[in-house]
Amino acid sequence: MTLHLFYFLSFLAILCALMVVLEKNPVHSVLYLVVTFFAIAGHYILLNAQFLAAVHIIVYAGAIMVLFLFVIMLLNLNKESEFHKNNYVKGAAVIAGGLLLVILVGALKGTASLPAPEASVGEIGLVENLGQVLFKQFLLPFEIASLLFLSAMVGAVMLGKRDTK
Amino acid sequence: MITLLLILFPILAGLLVLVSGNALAKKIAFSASIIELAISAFALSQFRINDTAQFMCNAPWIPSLGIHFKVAMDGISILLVLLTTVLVPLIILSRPSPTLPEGKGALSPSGRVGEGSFYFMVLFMQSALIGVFTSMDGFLFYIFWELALIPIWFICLLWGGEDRARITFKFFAYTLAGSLLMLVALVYVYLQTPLSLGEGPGVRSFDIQSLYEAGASLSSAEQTWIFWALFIAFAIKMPVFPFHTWQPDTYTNAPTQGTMLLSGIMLKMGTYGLIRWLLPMAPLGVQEWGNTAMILSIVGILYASVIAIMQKDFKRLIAYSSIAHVGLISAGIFSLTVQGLQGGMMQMLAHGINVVGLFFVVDILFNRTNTSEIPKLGGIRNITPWFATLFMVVLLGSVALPLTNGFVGEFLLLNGIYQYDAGMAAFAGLTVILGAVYMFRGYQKIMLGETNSLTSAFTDLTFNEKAVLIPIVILIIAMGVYPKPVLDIAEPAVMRILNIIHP
Amino acid sequence: MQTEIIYKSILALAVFGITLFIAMYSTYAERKIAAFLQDRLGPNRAGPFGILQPLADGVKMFMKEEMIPEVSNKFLFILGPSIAMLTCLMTGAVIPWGSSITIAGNEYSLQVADINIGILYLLGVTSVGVYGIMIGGWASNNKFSLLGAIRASSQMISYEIGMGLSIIALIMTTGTLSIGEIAAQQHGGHWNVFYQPLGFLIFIVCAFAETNRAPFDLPECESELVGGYHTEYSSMKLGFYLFAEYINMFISSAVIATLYFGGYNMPFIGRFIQDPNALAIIGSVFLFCKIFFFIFLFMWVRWTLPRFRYDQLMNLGWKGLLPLAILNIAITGIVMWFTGKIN
Amino acid sequence: MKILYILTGLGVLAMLAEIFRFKKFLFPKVLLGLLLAIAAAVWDWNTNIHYYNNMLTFDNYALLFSIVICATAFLWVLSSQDFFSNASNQTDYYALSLFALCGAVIMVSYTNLLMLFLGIEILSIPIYVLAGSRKDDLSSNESALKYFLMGAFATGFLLFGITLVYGACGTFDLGVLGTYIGSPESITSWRGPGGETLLFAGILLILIGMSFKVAAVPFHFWTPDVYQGAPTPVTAFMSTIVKTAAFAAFLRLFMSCFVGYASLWNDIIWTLAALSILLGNITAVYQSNVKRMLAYSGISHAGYMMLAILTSGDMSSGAVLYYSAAYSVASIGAFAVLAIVEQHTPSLPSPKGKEEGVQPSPFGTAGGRERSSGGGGIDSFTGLSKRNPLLAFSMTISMLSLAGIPPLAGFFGKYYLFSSALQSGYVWLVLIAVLGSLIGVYYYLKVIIKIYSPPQPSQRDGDESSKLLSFGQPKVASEALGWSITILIFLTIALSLLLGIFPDLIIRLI
Amino acid sequence: MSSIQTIHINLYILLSSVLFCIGVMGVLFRRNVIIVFMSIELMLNAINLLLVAFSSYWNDPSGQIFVFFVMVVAAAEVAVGLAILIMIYRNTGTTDINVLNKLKG
Amino acid sequence: MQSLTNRSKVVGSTKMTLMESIYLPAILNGMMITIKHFFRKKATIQYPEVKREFAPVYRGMHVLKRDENGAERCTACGLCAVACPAEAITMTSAERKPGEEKLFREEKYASTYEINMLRCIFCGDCEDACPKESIFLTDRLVPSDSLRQRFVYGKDLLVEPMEENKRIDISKRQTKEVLEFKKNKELQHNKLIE
Repeated sequence: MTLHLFYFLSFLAILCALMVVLEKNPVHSVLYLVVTFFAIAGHYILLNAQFLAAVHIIVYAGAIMVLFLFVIMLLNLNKESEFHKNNYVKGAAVIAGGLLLVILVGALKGTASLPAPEASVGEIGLVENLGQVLFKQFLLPFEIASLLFLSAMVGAVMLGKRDTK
Repeated sequence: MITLLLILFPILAGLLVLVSGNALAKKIAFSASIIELAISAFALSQFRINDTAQFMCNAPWIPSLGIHFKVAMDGISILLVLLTTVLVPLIILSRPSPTLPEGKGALSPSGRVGEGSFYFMVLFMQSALIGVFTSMDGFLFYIFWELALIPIWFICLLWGGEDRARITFKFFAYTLAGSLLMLVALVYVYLQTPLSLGEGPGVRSFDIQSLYEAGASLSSAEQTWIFWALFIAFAIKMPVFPFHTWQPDTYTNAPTQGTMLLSGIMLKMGTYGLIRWLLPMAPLGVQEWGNTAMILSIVGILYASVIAIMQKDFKRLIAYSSIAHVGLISAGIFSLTVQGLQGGMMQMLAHGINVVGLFFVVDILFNRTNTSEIPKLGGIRNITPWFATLFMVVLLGSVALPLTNGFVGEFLLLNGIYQYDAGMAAFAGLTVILGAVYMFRGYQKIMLGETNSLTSAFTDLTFNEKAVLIPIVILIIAMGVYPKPVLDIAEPAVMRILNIIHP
Repeated sequence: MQTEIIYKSILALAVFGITLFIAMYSTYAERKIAAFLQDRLGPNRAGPFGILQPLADGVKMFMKEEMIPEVSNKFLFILGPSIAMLTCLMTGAVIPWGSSITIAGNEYSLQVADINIGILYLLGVTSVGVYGIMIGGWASNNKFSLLGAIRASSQMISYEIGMGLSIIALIMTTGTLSIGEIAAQQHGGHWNVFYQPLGFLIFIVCAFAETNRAPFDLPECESELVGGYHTEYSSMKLGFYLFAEYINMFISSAVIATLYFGGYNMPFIGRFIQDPNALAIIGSVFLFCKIFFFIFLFMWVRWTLPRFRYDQLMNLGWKGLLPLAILNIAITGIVMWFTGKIN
Repeated sequence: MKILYILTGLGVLAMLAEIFRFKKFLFPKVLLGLLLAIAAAVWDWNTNIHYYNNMLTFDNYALLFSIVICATAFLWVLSSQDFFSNASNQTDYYALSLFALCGAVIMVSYTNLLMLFLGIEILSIPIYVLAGSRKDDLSSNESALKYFLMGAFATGFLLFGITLVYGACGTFDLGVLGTYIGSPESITSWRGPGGETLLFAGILLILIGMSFKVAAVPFHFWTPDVYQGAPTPVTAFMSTIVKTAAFAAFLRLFMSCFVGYASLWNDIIWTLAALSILLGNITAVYQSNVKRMLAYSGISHAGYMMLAILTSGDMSSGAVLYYSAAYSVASIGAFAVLAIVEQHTPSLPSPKGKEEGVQPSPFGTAGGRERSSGGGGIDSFTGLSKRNPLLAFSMTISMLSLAGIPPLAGFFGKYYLFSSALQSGYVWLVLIAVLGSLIGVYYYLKVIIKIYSPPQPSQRDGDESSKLLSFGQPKVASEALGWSITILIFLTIALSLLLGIFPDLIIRLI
Repeated sequence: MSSIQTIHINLYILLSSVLFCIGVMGVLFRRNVIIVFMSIELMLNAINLLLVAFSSYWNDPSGQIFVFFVMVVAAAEVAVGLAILIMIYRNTGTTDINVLNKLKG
Repeated sequence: MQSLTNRSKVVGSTKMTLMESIYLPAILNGMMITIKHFFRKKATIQYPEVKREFAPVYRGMHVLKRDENGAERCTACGLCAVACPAEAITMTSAERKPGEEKLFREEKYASTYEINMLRCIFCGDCEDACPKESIFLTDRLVPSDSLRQRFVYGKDLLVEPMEENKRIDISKRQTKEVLEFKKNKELQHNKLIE
């Protein structure tokens, strides 16, 4: 059952990911990506990371992709305005990506021999657990992330607003 | 301490020149160089002939890398230091003061880079050169070596002729390439020096002695590398065929004072390097490949002489003759005999003095007639007795007539080469004949014959010019007549080096 | 296990049905309340007091001609309202409609799924809800629709932040993300609204904005955008959008009631009735009373306050509610620290 | 850690300045703050404290690099006063660059891969923005976008690598990772060959990601465009502070962690370094735009610094530290002069770029004078020695230092790197590097020669554009230079010399 | 019951690799900046998935914490990236990468 | 301008106080107002079943009266058309043929009489002008229609039916005062108002 679910979700994720890349219309790409995200969220739930799954949906599907969609609509990019790269570039891109894939898969095929994990002790994906770790062990990165956000915010506002002169 | 003073004094004086106005610059610079000369003379007077490195100043500079600020003088060093301190005042004096009308392309067209900068460069250069000749630390040597390049490059760039951008670049690139090779070789040898555990964790040493030892301990293959790296570096500087292509252009294009510095002193850096660094550091390499180097040098002699004969431009002619002379020195040094090395030392000094004289002659010619092409000139002897005489003496020195300084050197060199290989000596000996050919032909065309429109207005030497040429002539003759002190001073040092090579 | 699944299916269906029913009658209520607030009577022809009006509306919706604009993207055009409907129906799953009922010794919870991150689930689903509007508005290929969609998305993103932050303060006091537990904790009159008045205020304002209700109904404001994102929609697809809005309103009311007003807890009722089943049912009824009140509030506000201007909307969201929510968190933290709840 | 507090506080202060209107005093305050940060770092000397569960460790390595970064930032701020004060949102610029500095400090002091990742991002994001800070200038926009895309792309690789390493070892902590990786038997015995594969792939991907960040060939292609398009002060920031931080991070990771598998990545870094040195230098020769040339030279400098990673010995951290300090000082000097020259060069519509010229560039106070792509051509340096000897001298020193001419600082940087590489037996690589630096001399000298050559007389009576060049070129007089620039110029010259003459001041510290 | 006990970690690794490579291809393949951005998001998600899988495998929450930070960074990056995009769109009226070819040399 | 009612409030851009800028009191205030209306009596009238009372002076659709014998009163004098400010009335006159005395009261009658109801403004001037007490405005409504031409009402719609029980009551418009007023030919129409 779990395995079937895994295969289904994987298939969905890969298919939609491919469609993201191949689809001409940006809006469709966004929607495919959202579906991919849902598939990945499904994987999270399979992996017992429910909290992460929810956060994933909220952040990615709920905020980031909406932002994408928002920008696409704001800029009115629904026209398939993309004139095509010449075939050399495309071919090169496909070959490069494909090579990377082949290399990665080839390299990581060896991981099939990894031993099975020890039986899990507790539910690490639970909020309480994650919170403990986040606010004890990873307190500094958490605080530092605020710096990141601050600068991103300042930057985005600076770039986004029109000069008033 | 005197060594340190010798090194530091010119640069401090140079700074003073830099801040003083254009009018005062030459005066200050000249007096500084005279003082410097006096200091070196004092050093000479204190010099003990049989001692090893004297006037040592040794201070840790970069302890973590075992680099010391170690300067000292032995016989070889002090001679070259003297050469420097003697020539620099002459060179400074030889520069026309700014009130003189500017020669075409001879002065920087920019008014802002003034005379002060020029003299600063010269003094800076002097300082670096003395540093090169006295440093007893491989790294320090390299630093001074490079340091000497910068002022001369700027002199060529700022006060050079029409095509200076390209030519100075070529010059710089060549010498830098050589010196980088040298650096690699030095570092390589340095890494072979034993770790001295005394000063912190594992510090090696750049000290000349340890470099000698480390170099000698290397395998013959490694030494071959070291040998070639160093040889190419020095060969470029001298220059030895086939690394010479930068030289004629640069000599022609640089302002005369720059050419004097280049040929009179800077060239000696290369030959000095051969003696001081190459021979002791890679003895096996020298034994294996010295032959090749020698052949190169002799090929260079012939090649340069032949080319010199075909030159129309007198300045270019002297440039090629310089290659020929240096080739001879190099060949003599690689003969690894006492005579060869001694002759090399002697010839270094002689060539330095002569070539400065010759270039000054060219400068005089050029300033008066605006050309240095031999066919255009002629008949100058008829109107300028002083000039003709002094020119003749310098020329004689250059073609190594007996009783001039050139003779002593060339004789010793040829002697050394002969001991090494008679056939080579035969070829090397051609230099004397060929030298006489091109020199005298040049003199004949320029000075003798009919006075033409260009030369008719040729005035005789001014006081300043005499003040430059007369000391040169005196030196030429003095050293030719009585070379013993020079040879005496050099001998112990030369012997020491030879001892390292043939233990 | 088997019975559990069957029971849960039944419960889910029931919730589904009730939700639809309430949404249906919300349309009726909206019109009635609007009428009453405006000294009118409202629909009263279909059935007694117009009680059958929603049915008539439904029939009308189904009967109307279906129109899909020629140049629009047909799949997305249909997908839009479907997503809107789907997401709003999904939210009902985590709300505890009452405590548990015991039948034949088995305890049956009146909550479809008590997942431990219920609040996040709610936030996630509502955040996905915006796709319905955006896709619909975009696929209509109509500038009014597009404007409405853009407004909707920016508005929803903006207010989601305030909402999330206000909930965080609540989570701090309750210490759990499970809605069932939050409801249970408010037993005995300890309603969260007393502890989180500011949070409640922020939450309710954000809830208004999230459901696109007046005064935040910019995405569809009829006077400027001719209906906004659903300008091009007709028949049942329009019905879906409208329905979705009412369902959202219902769920929002339910969430407000549950999070801040004790959910199914009725204070003091325990003194009079002991039977747990009866208590559960009364609790549920009480919960629905609260929900109805909030639905009423939604409508009441709609007919009281004028619509915001777009910049006012953004100002309120970013410069008003967001700092307030953060302030609220800070205050909550400080108070909790002083009262020794955290150390 | 104090240094981080100070920098963060400074950044926030800069933002507050907008609200409380003390913008005017921000410049000295920031300078003072940076000095304070340096002082704080010195204060922490030799304490070697691990902060927050070993997220950051301020050992001497971190402190020294922090000091270098802050000092560079100090010079940078001095050099870009114009950039700040002419901008309408100068407080944002200050805040962003200070936050970027925080990122840089985190990058040099991390001991957890998570902090590395965060540090990189905190450094990068403000730079993306700053690169695009000339909003109306298309080339600035392009630069921002390209930098952003490449940055994000590289982050992807880096993260994937980190993930795989995590998969192999189950931790992000550098110390733990180091002990795992350091004992190969532990991996093969209880994780099997699969774990090793993961680790290999992870290390390689991290390597790729970091190579992107330090702009090593073949992951360099974004650099020239980004450097050229960004406003010159930002380019200066990118090529100095960012590069220093990236290399410090790179070195820390590979030296302390992955050194156990050095055989795996040594050859790759060897190749990368050789390629970077050669390609960077050769391509730089063909550039006619000084900024672009500096970008390519930056690539080659990255190649040199990779030598240190290759050797990973005791010397290498000192070498990188010294090299980055020397390189930063010289670069800041060069970019400061470049910025001034750019400003005073009227942007010429090149014959090819007529259509570009049509687009008005309303940015800048003096009607499009700050076209980043307009100035910066090597010809704008012609005759600088006549116009402003001080600038000319400063540029000369910087160029010579970059070229590695003794006794300037750049020479010793190269020297340390080469000798440490030689020590580890990479003779061929050193030869390549030497060859590279020889090529490098060519283009650096090209600039100097331009500076000291008079304006071409043939151009004087040429067409309109050359007239602009020769006559329209306003005199860059030393009186026109602000006090901060003057101080900066003297500082860079002094530092270049001081570091060159007394390299032990820095080297011995580490 | 986590799926990691029934599904071998290898499968997750492969899945993530495939997704990651699709993202890489998208970055290289497409010219529309928005889609390039999305491809980068895809890469990050592949990474996240793998991190969670490993976190489950090692029974160690820090992997999941890392995912949070990746999300944080992704959000920040998107904000900045889209701001840049809008800025460019204002100036050029397009989001095609190849319009941006001012800087070539 | 002088305010007449003193109800208007002067609005300025003065800074709001804190209390005002919170808005909550104002909102609550507004909601109180609306909720008050919630409980008010509703004003709705269930139209077809219940009709709103007309005012006594309501002026609706016109009627052309017949006399007690059922003969049309109108003599096509045209005064109404002249009085009509909207020029909505047209008519053509005809001579009464013998044997038509039952149909028309006088020798001359209107063979057509048309009022354009779209133009008519229901001012009642025609009624005032009529010397024969023929045309009256009633409280009937003009029904809506979808065609313009159908709004031109002819005699078929205007003249009241013959049957006694279908006669249209106009007594409200013929009070004593009105009759009195009409008798006095010299009186100007607006005298009463004055």
